[in-house]
Amino acid sequence: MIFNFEIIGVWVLVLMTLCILSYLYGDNPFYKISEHIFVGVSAGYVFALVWWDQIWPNLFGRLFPEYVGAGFEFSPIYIIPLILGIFMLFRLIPSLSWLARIAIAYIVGMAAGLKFYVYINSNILMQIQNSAIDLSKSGGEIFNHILILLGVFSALVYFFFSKEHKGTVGAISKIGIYFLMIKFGASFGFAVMGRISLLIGRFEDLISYSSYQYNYATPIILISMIVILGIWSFQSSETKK
Amino acid sequence: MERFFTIFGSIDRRVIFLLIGLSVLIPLIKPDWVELPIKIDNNTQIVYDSIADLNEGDRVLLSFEYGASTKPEVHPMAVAVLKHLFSKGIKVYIVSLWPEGPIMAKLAMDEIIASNLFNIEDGKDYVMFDYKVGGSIVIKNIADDFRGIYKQDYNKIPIETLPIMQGIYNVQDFDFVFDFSAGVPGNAEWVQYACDPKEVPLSSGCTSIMVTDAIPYVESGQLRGILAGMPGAAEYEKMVYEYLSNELVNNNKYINQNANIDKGKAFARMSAQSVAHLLMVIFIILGNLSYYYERRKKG
Amino acid sequence: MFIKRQLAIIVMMSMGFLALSGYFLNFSVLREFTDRDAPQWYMIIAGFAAFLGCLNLLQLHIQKVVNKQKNWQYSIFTLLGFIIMIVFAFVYKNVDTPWGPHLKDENSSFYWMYNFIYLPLASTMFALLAFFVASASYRAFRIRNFEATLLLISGVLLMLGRVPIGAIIPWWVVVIMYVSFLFAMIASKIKNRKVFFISFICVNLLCLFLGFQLEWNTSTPLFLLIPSIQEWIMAVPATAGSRAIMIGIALGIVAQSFRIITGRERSILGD
Amino acid sequence: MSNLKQYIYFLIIPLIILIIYFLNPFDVFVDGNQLSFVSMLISCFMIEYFIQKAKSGEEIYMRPIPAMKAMEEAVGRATEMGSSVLYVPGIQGLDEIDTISGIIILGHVAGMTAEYESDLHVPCCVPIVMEAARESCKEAYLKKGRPDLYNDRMVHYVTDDQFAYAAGVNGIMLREKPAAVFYQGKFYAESLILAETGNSVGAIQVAGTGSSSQIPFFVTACDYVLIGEEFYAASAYLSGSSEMIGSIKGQDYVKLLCMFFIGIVFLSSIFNYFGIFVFDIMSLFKINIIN
Repeated sequence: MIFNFEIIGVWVLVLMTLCILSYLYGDNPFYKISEHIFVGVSAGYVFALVWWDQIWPNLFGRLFPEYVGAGFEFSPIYIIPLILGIFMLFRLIPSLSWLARIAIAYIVGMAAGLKFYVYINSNILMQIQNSAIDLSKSGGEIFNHILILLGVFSALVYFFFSKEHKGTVGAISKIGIYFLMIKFGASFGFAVMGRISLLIGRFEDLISYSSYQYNYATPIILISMIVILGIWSFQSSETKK
Repeated sequence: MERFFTIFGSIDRRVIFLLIGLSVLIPLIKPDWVELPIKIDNNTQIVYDSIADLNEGDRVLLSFEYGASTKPEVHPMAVAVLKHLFSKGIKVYIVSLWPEGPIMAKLAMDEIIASNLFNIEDGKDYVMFDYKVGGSIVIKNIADDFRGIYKQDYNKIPIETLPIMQGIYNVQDFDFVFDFSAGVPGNAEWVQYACDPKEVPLSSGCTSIMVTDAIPYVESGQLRGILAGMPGAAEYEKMVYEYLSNELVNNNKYINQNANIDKGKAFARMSAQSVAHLLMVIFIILGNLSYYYERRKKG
Repeated sequence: MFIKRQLAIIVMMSMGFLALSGYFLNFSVLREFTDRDAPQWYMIIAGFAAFLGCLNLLQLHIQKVVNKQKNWQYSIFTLLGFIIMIVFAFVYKNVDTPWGPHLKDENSSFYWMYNFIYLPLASTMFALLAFFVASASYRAFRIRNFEATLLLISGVLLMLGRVPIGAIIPWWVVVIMYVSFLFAMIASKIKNRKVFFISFICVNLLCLFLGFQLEWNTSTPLFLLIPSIQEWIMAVPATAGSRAIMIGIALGIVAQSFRIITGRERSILGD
Repeated sequence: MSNLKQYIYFLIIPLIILIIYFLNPFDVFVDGNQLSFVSMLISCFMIEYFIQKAKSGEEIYMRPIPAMKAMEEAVGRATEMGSSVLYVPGIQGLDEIDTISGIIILGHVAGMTAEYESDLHVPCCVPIVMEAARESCKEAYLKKGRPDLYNDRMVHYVTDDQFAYAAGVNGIMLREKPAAVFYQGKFYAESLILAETGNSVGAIQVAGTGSSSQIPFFVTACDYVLIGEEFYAASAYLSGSSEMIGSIKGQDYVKLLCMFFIGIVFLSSIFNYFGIFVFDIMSLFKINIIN
């Protein structure tokens, strides 16, 4: 029998993993506990990261460079986000809560400005540029290229809002939907692949923790959980009756 | 027959869950029950060839953008690519744009060092940098001014004193960029902000779900091939394994002669993956048959 | 009240304009702002909002416990988890590393919580998707109409083509698949069932015979190999679809941003 | 608007801007960004032109999108069944246009729930989104004359982490059994967990997202989906104001222009190959984000 913090950790890890997996059986106390722990722990985790990785170095590191020592120089302009941030906190005082709106306005406006440019460039102009064809390639590749162009055209026609999808427009947009559907099917297939891979990763962990080295964590927890779940579902069906 | 399918149509989804679980678990416990040959995908081949074309002493920037939750898919790629690079005597520079990136990079490097395949030295053959906040902004900065953003390496050594950092000022000083990505920021950002405008060859290994979004870049040549999810990793592992075994015989000076080469993690997982996919397809077919009978019954 | 309503809209419009012009105007201060500071400021403001989030979380769950609402017992776990994380992040760190970097120190209590509680929960939740994806595809991949059929075919071919199992599917299975697909398309045109089935079998036999004549078992043409079909689907129709969606999304974002910058879309500010 | 005024606004002004831009007095403008500037200018003025046209009273046809009609239906059904409406605004921050669009649509949905007097429940993943969502809901209830029905508890924070959020929202769905669920915003892998659970509790689900890799899951598990561009246009559609609808028409014309340019690039690359003319249009479309 080995006993140290790592072993406790492994037991907790296996317990948490199996608790979440128990959801597959249905909503049950194990899942509820792990779900609630997850929400609490992750909120604390994210808050700690936000403070120590963002606000502390990036804001206070620039306003009080000597005290924080995050490698930034003093930049007084960072008073503005500090003020906007404090505005945000005024949410707690109802009479001043309208100030938070200014902080939100800053963010929304900024996002609009930045994304406008980025998307015009990366999604529109880059894709237009890519439609050029290289005729020195083989016949099959040229055919594929033309097919891609036709697909892009017809799928874009599908997105027209101010035209009724009837007649020629309707027919073309129908073809467009077919291309979109093939794309969605492909995404779906890839997603299946990815999810299975992650499950494999999880199961490998569980398998490796079922050895003597970890005091047989997986089998012991698994069996006791199945037993408790069985009793629980038996009891709850009794009470339902 | 008909009754069977109608019963199947109303099957409890927990039965499906159980079968999927078993289809993954059994091949993992008993890997030799199902063994399947691996065929190399075209895009994997392009990645392999692009790296194989690099010369000794070239510099390659690796970017780690995945975390523990997507580790099963992407991590084996990282290990295989690192092995491939080191066996060719290429200098490796590692940056991370995800908070968990450095942990993953460290794990991958530890695995390489533990395998005792190569005589590599931190700061001379490879260098690692810590995580930087900012996503695409960091990529932009790497493209313009590498030293503006990275002042010291992972071990807090100033980069001016590192021999490997000589002559590295922006992304154009690298001969190749390889990105391991599992989301945003990821390969799309590398294409948009650094490698396409600066014309540096870029390749990527990513999670399966990202592939369809990345494929337009592959088709337009902005990405040199792509390693797609765990199968991509397994294919690459296989190619690197064959290459290393071959080089070992040819007395490659970068490979330790007494080391033994392992096949890699993803390779072993492929049978579980295959069985699960097959089961899924069977479900789909059965589901459709029961749907057909159901509809016929309703008229 | 002017200041309460209009000021926010003015801030929104001018920020949008400022951020956009940073890409075009040759003022280094402005460029620096759009490139580096503006997103950084967002993070900072969002960071302050995080306080509000945490307060909200505490309030919600404490209320639940105090009022003994349904399932209140579980809220205790949320509160415990949250408080323990906060204590390990700001009060007790168990290592000599300075505050801040201690979050990533492998020996700190915070890291222990991260590694043994947070990580397994997150990755198992992620892995649960494998089961959901199975039940979703079982239910969703049904041949309701032609579009659904395309979704199904491209999904199934991808699932098979990307793993080793796809490579061992022989050419004649693929031939039968092609013929079945063709007949499924024209099924509504042929009324007589007998004719339909006989012609279906005949065409199949004919194709198989042709295959043996052309010695497809020794050199299978690419269009009869599942992995190659999968590669083609990815490279051509799926690429076309992705590209169209990409352009569409960009146009949507451009128009939305335009409406925001010109101050037409202001309902987000409660106006 | 008179014809003359139109010409001045939509031809002369952009021309003047272009001339100033290309003359580049005192080096005011960044070099190497011309293409982006021109395309930005064209799209802005094009959208603006149709907005003005719509404002001056021109009828504009808008293709009906089933998912938008379904929103009202879903809220109505939730009221009938006496259960709540759940609105999930995605998992990204407010710096994504997707989230902003999601919050705007939330405003419209909140208007519906105010009218039908059904319960609205908005769990948020990012605190700042929670604040924006509160603002938007409060205003919607005020506008419908039902501020009494609104309270801050409707909109609450769950947690920032992607999967913890998914678990939390899952729990809400399992235990509250909402009759209508909306997913509008930016989603990643959690989309399927949410949509499958919503499906299993039998809710009407209306989804909308710009994350192209998640659309297939919504398509398969939800009743109605706003795909890609439709999602961004939805907020304008729902507002019903002529200005907004005009902007969608403008967007359509920008799309047409895109298609036109795709054709031009394609043709010119063919001409280039045969040496019919040597002008390399590709060099024009070579963009430079960093410059």
